[in-house]
Amino acid sequence: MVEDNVNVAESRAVHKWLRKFDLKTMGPAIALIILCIIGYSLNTAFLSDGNITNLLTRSAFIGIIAVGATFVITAGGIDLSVGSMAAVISGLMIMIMNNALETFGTGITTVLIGCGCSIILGVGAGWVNGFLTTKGKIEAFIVTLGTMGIYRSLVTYFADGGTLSLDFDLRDTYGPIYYGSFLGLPIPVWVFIAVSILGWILLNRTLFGRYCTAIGSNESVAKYSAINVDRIKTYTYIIQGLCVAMATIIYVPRLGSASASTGVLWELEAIAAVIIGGTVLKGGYGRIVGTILGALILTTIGNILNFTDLISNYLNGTMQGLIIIVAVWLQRADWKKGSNK
Amino acid sequence: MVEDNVNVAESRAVHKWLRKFDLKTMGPAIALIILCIIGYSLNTAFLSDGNITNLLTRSAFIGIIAVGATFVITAGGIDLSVGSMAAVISGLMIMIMNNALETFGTGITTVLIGCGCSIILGVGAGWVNGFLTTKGKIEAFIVTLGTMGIYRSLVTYFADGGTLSLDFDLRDTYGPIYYGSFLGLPIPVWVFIAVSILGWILLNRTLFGRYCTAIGSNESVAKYSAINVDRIKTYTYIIQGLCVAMATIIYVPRLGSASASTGVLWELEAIAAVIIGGTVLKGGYGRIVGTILGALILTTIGNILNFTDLISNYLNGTMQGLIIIVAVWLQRADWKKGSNK
Amino acid sequence: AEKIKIGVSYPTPTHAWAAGMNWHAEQAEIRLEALYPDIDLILVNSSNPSDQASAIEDLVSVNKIDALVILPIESEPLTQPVANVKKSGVLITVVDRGLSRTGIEDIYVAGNNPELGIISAKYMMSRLSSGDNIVILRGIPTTIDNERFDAFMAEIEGSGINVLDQKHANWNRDDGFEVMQDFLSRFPDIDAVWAQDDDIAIGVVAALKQAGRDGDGMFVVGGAGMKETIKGIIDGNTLVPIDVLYPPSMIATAMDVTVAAFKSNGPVAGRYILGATLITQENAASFYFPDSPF
Amino acid sequence: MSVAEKTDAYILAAERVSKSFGEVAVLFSVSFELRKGEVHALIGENGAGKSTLMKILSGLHTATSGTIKLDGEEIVLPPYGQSESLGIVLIHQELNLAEQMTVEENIFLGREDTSKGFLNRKTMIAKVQEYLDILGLDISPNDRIRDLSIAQKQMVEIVKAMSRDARVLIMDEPTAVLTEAETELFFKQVERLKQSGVAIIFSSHKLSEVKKIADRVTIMRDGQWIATKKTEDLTLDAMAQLMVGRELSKLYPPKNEVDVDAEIVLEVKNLNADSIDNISFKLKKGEILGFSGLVGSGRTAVFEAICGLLRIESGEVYLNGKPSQFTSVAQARDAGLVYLTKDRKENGLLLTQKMQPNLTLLALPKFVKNMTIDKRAEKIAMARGVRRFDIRARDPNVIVGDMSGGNQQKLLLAKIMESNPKIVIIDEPTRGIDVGTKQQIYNFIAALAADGMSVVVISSEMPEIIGICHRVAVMYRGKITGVLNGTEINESEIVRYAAGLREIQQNG
Ligand SMILES: Nc1ncnc2c1ncn2[C@@H]1O[C@H](COP(=O)(O)OP(=O)(O)OP(=O)(O)O)[C@@H](O)[C@H]1O
Ligand SMILES: Nc1ncnc2c1ncn2[C@@H]1O[C@H](COP(=O)(O)OP(=O)(O)OP(=O)(O)O)[C@@H](O)[C@H]1O
Ligand SMILES: [Mg+2]
Ligand SMILES: [Mg+2]
Repeated sequence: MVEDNVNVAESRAVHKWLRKFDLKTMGPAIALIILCIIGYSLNTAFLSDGNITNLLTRSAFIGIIAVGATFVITAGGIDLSVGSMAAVISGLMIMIMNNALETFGTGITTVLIGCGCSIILGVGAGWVNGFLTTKGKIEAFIVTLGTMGIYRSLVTYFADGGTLSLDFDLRDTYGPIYYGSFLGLPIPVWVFIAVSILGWILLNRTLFGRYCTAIGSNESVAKYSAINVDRIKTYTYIIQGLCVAMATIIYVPRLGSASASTGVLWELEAIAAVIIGGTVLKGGYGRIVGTILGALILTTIGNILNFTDLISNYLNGTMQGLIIIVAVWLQRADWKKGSNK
Repeated sequence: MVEDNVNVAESRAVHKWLRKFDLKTMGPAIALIILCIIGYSLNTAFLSDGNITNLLTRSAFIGIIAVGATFVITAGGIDLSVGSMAAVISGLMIMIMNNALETFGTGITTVLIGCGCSIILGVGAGWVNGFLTTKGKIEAFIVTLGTMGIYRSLVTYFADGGTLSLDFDLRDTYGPIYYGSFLGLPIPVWVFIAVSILGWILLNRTLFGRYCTAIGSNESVAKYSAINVDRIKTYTYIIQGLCVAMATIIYVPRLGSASASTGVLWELEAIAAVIIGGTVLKGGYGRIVGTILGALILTTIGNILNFTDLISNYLNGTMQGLIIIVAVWLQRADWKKGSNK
Repeated sequence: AEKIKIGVSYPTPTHAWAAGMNWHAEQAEIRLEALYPDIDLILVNSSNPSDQASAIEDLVSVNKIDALVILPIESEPLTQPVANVKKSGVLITVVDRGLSRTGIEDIYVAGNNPELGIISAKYMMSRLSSGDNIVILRGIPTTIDNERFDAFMAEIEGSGINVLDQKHANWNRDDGFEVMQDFLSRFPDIDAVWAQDDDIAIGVVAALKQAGRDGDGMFVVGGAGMKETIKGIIDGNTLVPIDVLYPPSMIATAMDVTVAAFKSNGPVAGRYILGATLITQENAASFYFPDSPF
Repeated sequence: MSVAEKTDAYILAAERVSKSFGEVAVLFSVSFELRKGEVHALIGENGAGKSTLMKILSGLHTATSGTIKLDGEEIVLPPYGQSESLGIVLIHQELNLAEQMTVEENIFLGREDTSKGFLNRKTMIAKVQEYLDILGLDISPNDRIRDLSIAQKQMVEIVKAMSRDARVLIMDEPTAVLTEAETELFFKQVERLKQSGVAIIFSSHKLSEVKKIADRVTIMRDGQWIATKKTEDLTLDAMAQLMVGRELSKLYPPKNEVDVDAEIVLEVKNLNADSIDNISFKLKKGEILGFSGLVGSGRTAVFEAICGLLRIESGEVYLNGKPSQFTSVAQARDAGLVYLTKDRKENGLLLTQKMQPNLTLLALPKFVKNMTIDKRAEKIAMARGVRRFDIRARDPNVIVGDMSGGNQQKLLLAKIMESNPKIVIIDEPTRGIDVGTKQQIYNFIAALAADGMSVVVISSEMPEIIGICHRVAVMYRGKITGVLNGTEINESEIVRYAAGLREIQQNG
């Protein structure tokens, strides 16, 4: 009798632990681990220091943008313009720095001016998306589809169809932002970490994050609960713009150029990262940690495909597509049976 | 006193008429008319027979696909894979016809085999999307983002990175499907008209259409009304696949080839057409007539931009983006003031 | 009198080479229209084959052109539309990518993709010996890329040079950077890189420098003739010591020839193939256009 | 066989049915029997398991153990409303309509009238019109559901259920949002259906209705069956006592008179907005002011306008003598004025979230410490809310959409009160709340007023208005037709004003 009770208690504890260790939230982490195992078994160099560093650094761009996208999507919106926005901000930033160069020289001032402008542009572009969605009452999908086309064509226009290149003299000053390291980790990774932590706090621990979730769950309840829905939604787009600006700031020093092909499809990658991470596309539930894992998963897939010649180059897209679908399926499918609502 | 009453009645009638003649539903038509006026004022050749025919024929592809997309979106889904699907179906269709050629000659049989296969492939691809969304419980956005990548890379693979091209001997048999006319209208336009009418009837006059609306409006209500939600949703993707197959059938004779760049961004164009037409992206309300107007609007924008060199070519995207946003804003903005609910 | 209208259709520039072409086309338009007041050149660019087909339809139905200069985005899909234009009595000049049926164009002006591969391979063989390792970064999967790649592979066949792997870098700097980073992680010993294109080469060089593997006689071969690359060659850059020309100015050449078809008395129809010249420090200066965006 | 012969036969029965959601058990071995042609009421406290039992009886839930018998034979009911084909129809407690669709489309959803695959829209519209006429509903079959008031929506649900050829009609609190007049019309239909042999299960917290219409009553408590009795054997008090498990004192607390010189905290002058016309009234400190009227008379609109949810066209609002035109709910909240919505599903609660974020949502700025949300304070508030409003959720991590209707309402009350308002406007305060808790809520409202807060109660339940309000304003078609005081507050007076039969000119 006593033993029985103990058993029951034990099994409950296990059960509880299993529930906590839920596939739905652990899904992305598990998917990433599986990918790493595959990568390592294909080529042990996969887990080499250099490759891990490359992988993290590359994830930084999409990751930072995806952190912003988590807010937009949690609040029930969507932003398709981020890739083009990154391109146009990169382009303008390069033009501005090349100009500033004449007055301010190749020093840090010029770089700071560039970064400042990038942030202003990001905030501005985000505000435009937010304003049109909230005050113009146009679906976010259409607004950002429109601005996506606009930004993309603007960068082509500024670059005259070609490439805008950062003056070579500036690259030495600005380069370390991408190529430099601190405590063994590249600067972009630090930026990614910082943005992630800030994003996590903002989403999970502040008024703003709570309001995003509320708006994404039910806009009208949010309104009746004294939330300024339009303002919060606009802020999510501004945060998205800020994140794009941050990503741009670490992107530009990499190759010092921007063209019409910069950031193509980043929007879909960012959204995919967010959703792979477990955030619900319809809004109301967001997970920053998941988003970060999602971004890592996407980069890792590309990296692994570069590490093997087992698969025809042409089929890269097929593998990527399959892995994305499977990764999300792992989380969404009904694992526990029985809840027959 | 009597006069007063008459006035009241009259003003009511006017009011009712005004309500019927609502900007929200007339929006797309008005936008199209404005565009036509702009086009004509830029160049009178815009309204020439030849140009109108070109315009209609071109709208047919996107239009037919968008009719399918109207169902998917009305039922609360989304399909990002249509462009890639069109590419892979074109490619396979060409391969199949080139093979059939050896056995069946250059006659109509080969073409029919090709068209048949196209339809089977379309239905199959649609079913895959539907199955993964409903049974796999994965967001439509992710499923179709995945299949988008998969189909796109498959066509690259089949074409070995190059272009698949239809045997030239077949083009004479198959060509008239695109280049031929009937009663003065090109065949693609007839197909477009037929698909539109069928689509309209299906959406507005049949059980199926009503179920799509119900599911998009509230899935759980639909479920509790004994509607087989999964099946209906799967059907919408199959219809989408069918529409893509139809579009492909008239697309292939136009250019006689398929490559990795076939149908790029068609998905966004189709979705834009649907939403410009007044269908609600979140589902529950669909308008086939609007979709058709939406497709015409998009094609007309491109056509007008080809007509003038007032605007730098690079800024085409800017104009398109602006016009799309304005067209939707015209419909969505609150024209009647007051309800700030 | 009615002007002679010549439509010029080419891809929307999304990368530097195309932008260079666009620049040369615009320069030629200004030059030719100033030279012949009765010539009207209409430049249109399109972003995909289907748009390009629409655009040339519009040139015929709306602008009523007398001649068409076209750089097809892809050969196959544009063959039929161009043939239709031809049927309406328009003079056709095809640039760069040939149509997939012969006899449609009156004039053909082109670079030479297989030759680009061959010249690159020959240079590789002149610098490397049997047992040396190279990696290849290819362009966007297209016929052009296939032609260059296949010719390159055929040429080095039997030379003993190992091709460690080849991946698509889509004529894009970012992809070039990332693919090269991964090649460097995978292969400890790489002697040379065929990047096929100057944009990719920029990414490759950045990756090499980042990994500190840009010494030891390692070299990168790009292609097309970007002005920065040529400047580097003039300055004696050892990492990218040469370039293989694929001149973006060919569109201007085609426009010149087409105008000449209306203006000169002699026959101008025919084929003009512009070779894939090897640009070295000696001849680099003559391929350097500092004003061009490319 | 005639109806009379078989009246004793059970058409639908549940035998020792239990149900748990995950680890949470909510029904314990409940048995229930329904006879042909009877109206069987199901009563019990909030969370007693009424809705759950009804869902099991209609196949929407499957029981964890126990059996269901239809016509005496054991059966596994098909899921998702497919048991309609067996003649079992359910009206949910939560409205279950597709908002963007029309009345006609909703009523026929899932069993459209078609010929050769095409919809017979004209026939369906005509049929719907017929039903609407029978129920005296002033809406068109082509109206979209989202444009209807919540009561109208409920009537649509009822039409929907009645239009199906049901043998068993199960209705979960169908009258919760209806006024007495509407309930009257509805009961006529119930009577008619009963005569034609339909068996009806219905639940309600309005015990007088139960008494009036039911043949038998089953009482549940905490997921357990307590008793099944003939209605004539039960008094209202007996019902309440069986439900709550203890004797209930008087439902309404004694009214403390408001101080005659009490300051005026809210004054509205000539307010005009969409669907309201020249509204003026005053609210004193410590006063409970009732707003009565028919559905759609504009009561809600008045207060949505005052709270910044509806644009004011003209007129003035004074809060403590200061002109206050709020353009956002936040401004109103900060000024101590809050509004509790009657539509908890659409405007009140985030159904996909847990209780705690819902509770603190309105007052969230109060919980911010060091720029972040103080989770401990939130937890304390949650415990306080649960205690104060007796919110009973067996699983504290339940998502709000899975809570029982009454407990959702309590949570909503707790949410509003978290912001420590000085003036509370409560729209339909006891919608779907059991008698025991009702009493608590009335006491609570009285206590608020006694503490110097002012309360506006908008209610369609006449006894409630009469029982707790110091003064009652009655509205008719967007206007206040009268304000009643003291002994004037009685049913016949209110009805007269509410029907627009009488109107007194107000003087400020
Ligand atoms: N899907 C579910 N998941 C978890 N718990 C649930 C679910 N549905 C109901 N419950 C719980 O079951 C209990 C009984 O709820 P039920 O809705 O049957 O009560 P009720 O008697 O209808 O109450 P009310 O009068 O308030 O409507 C409640 O504690 C509720 O939280
Ligand atoms: N969103 C809306 N769209 C159209 N009409 C509306 C809307 N909201 C309210 N109305 C109409 O405005 C009038 C006043 O409605 P209101 O909800 O204020 O009335 P009420 O007296 O509170 O009724 P209830 O008993 O339903 O709470 C009604 O005729 C109603 O139909
Ligand atoms: Mg209930
Ligand atoms: Mg109301």
